[in-house]
Amino acid sequence: MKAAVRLKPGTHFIEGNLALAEGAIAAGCRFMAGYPITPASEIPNRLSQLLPTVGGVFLQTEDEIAAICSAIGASWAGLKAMTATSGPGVSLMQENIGLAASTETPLVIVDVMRFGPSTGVPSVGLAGDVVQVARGSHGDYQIIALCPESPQEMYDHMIRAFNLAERFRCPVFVLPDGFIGHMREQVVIPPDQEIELAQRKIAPAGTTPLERQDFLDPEVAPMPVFGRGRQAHVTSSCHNGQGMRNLTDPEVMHAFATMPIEKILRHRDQIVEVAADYAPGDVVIVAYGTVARSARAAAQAARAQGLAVGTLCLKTLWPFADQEVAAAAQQARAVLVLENNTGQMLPYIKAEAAAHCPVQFLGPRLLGQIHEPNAVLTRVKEMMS
Amino acid sequence: MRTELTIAGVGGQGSITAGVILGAAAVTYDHQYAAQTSAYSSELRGGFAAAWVVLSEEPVLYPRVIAPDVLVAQAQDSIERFAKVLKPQGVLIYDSDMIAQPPAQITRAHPVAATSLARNEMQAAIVANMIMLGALCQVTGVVSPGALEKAIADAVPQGKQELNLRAFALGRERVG
Amino acid sequence: MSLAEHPLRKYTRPHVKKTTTCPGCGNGIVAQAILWAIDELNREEGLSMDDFVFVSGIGCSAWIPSPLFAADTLHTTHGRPIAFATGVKLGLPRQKVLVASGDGDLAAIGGNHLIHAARRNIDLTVVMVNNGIYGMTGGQTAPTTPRGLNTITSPYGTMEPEFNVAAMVAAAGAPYVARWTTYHPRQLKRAIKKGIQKQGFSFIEAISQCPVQYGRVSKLGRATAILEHFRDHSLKLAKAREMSEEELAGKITVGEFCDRQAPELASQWSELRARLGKEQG
Amino acid sequence: MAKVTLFPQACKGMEDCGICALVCPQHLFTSSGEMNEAGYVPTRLTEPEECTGCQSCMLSCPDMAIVVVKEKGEEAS
Repeated sequence: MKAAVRLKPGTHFIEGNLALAEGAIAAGCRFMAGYPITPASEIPNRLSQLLPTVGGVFLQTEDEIAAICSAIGASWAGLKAMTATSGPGVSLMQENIGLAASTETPLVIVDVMRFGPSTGVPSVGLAGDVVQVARGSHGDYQIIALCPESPQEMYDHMIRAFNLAERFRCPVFVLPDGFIGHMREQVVIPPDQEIELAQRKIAPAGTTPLERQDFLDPEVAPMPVFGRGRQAHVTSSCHNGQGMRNLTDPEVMHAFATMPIEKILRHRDQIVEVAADYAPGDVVIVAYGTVARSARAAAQAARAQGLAVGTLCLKTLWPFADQEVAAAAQQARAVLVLENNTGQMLPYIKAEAAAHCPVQFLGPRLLGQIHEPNAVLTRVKEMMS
Repeated sequence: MRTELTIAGVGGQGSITAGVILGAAAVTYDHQYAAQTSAYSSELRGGFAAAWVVLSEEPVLYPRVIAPDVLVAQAQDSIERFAKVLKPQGVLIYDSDMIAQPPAQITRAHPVAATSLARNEMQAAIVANMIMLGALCQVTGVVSPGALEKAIADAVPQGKQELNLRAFALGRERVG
Repeated sequence: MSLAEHPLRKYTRPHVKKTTTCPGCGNGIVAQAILWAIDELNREEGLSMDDFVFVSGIGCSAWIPSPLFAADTLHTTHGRPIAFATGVKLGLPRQKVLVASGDGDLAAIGGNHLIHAARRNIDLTVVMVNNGIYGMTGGQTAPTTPRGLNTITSPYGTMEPEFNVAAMVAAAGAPYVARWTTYHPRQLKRAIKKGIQKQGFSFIEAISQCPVQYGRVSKLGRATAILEHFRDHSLKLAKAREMSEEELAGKITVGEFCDRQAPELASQWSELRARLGKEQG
Repeated sequence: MAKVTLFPQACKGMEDCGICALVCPQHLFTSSGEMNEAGYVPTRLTEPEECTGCQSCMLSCPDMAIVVVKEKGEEAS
């Protein structure tokens, strides 16, 4: 086919997955590896058209394991790299998500979440992967996860995700659900020159690993990307700051596990993002992703009836917005947690909120369907009575 | 004001395309906000297909259609699935070639013989959905005709613009 | 005598003073074969270690390049080095990307990546050390274990036939496939050199000795006994092709399985980008 | 004639390895009888002057503990 063309700056009416693909290109993504899966397939479909036109590469792999591994390889080759899949694919990728975290590899992983467990219902969205993306690989590690609630945020979050991945040298998830992935809405695409892009720091030329700190720096070590004569030593095994394998020294083991976590948590204020719209004494509805829209619609309807209802919508799921949730709970009359699952984030929210006010959970009437605002309003009124 | 629309038919009738064009017209050319979702069965032809569109002057918070203000029905199956959730004062626009008798409780029902008009007057069965869009535009005015015409021209393949725009105009003229 | 005097030491990380393998292990012979091949390419074509990225998986032989080789080295998860290497190669098409790993890593858990890399014909050089056993985990059956052998996990004898990996990779479309044993270090070096020079997927199977685990379960014992077995049972492919299946039982066929040209993936990507770049002006 | 250099500290010994002794066509390798730092008993050359410079021991040594330099600057093949 002839060279595909990126969407021009301006307002478009496009589905979330397409907005996400455009956002990836704008963010500087130059490598995507993926395996087709509903409801994420529009992302590889579009990026396979666009990437070669901007000097990038698209690879359709034999499975999702190969997809994440080759994306990690491409990141070490110096490219901004990503993969996109759904929950079953993330399950297959988990071992190497741990590798990306422990080798401090910048990488964006898109999980367009679908109704599970198992094969489930591919075409129906469900926020079923919110904990597996954070805790699914073995061992102890920290990822960053963003949670868009609209096609516009699918575009915006891709740019933020690549910037965070480059800045903090770590895997970053973007976690829409299939509903937002396939929903069309207005998306404003800015001109490229208005988009701020972060680039990873690169290890100094003319050095070898023993003269550098390539890993385990809580202030983020420059990356010794391949092909530049840096003799980088990268291993998934326990390693020291130079990257050298060490399976005997407990001090090194401790640093290997904790420093990549510390690196992210120390900068949590630059990462964690919420949309807070509540006043003291409100019933605060805490939500994220698609159902954040239900939360806002319910709060709007409640306020129209003179009820004190606010919202706290999480834009990032990981690191968890512990301080923000606690701050809301301290002022709230009660907290109502909405999730399009059976309560995966609830324990984390309770841990911060339950000491300050009552906390209740509301799933959708039918799992996978989004909360109807009236149902939320009814529960809020019950909590107030 | 928030308007909820359902455009439903069977696979191959272009119901989802009509919904996409409606949303694009509202957002791109009519200064409105729109959220559009869809569902379809796995077979390409003959199964169920529907588009849902929420239109508003404000950003759309809740993106789903719960009880449509407008139901565009291109098949008997669409009536069976969606007539019961149409709002009491809701508008039904239906293809009178496919649906003999709309449910009696729907007081604002507008027939248009989209299938036969497309076949016989346009010699293109494929444009029945544009005729339905024309009828929708004429009856409800939720999106301006100018905006819809531009969105149709954007959406259809090169060389097919005129055919589709004529079908759209025909729907506006012939809706009952 | 200082270790620094070995002519290959200029290709190894100075702080890595010794190999981490058991006495008599074939990994060191394969490591040398790789480095001698690079040494020749250094003299003939000016290639240096800076032109290479070495990728390995999990298992004893995954430690051939990591940490020994003074180059970019990427030591990954079990079975996946080819998948990682594919991303590295597509991102750095001018680098030589060499994968060194074992038969368990590349032919068992990573078998699908191996098949598809050969089919894709991406320019990687894969050196598979085949010792017929899981060494690091203690002598369990591998897909390459000869049928009938009693191993730790086949205490009554393996019932499954062994995997002819080189033939499988050739059938999957790789343009260069060869098999030698560690009794043939010169041939091994030549095959690896040819593999590096080949624009496309090249696969070199190095039948190797694990005196500790394979030596134990096969009752061959010492490294030298296994090498003698290789010496006495190796058979050139050309000759093997004239022989019956019965005659070939217990033989190790060695030589080049194929050497041909085919369109390579990374270079096709470069061409596509150039074409689309021109179209866009 | 060739010059053979052995690195006994890198050698893993005649007992456990002994590959040099197997591949040497002149049968020149034997045990040195002295333990190195790693606890192996390295090999030694009995009659260095008998070495033909074939380099088989060097190429086959898993631990890069042998260097054979042919006279007249011939290289490994």
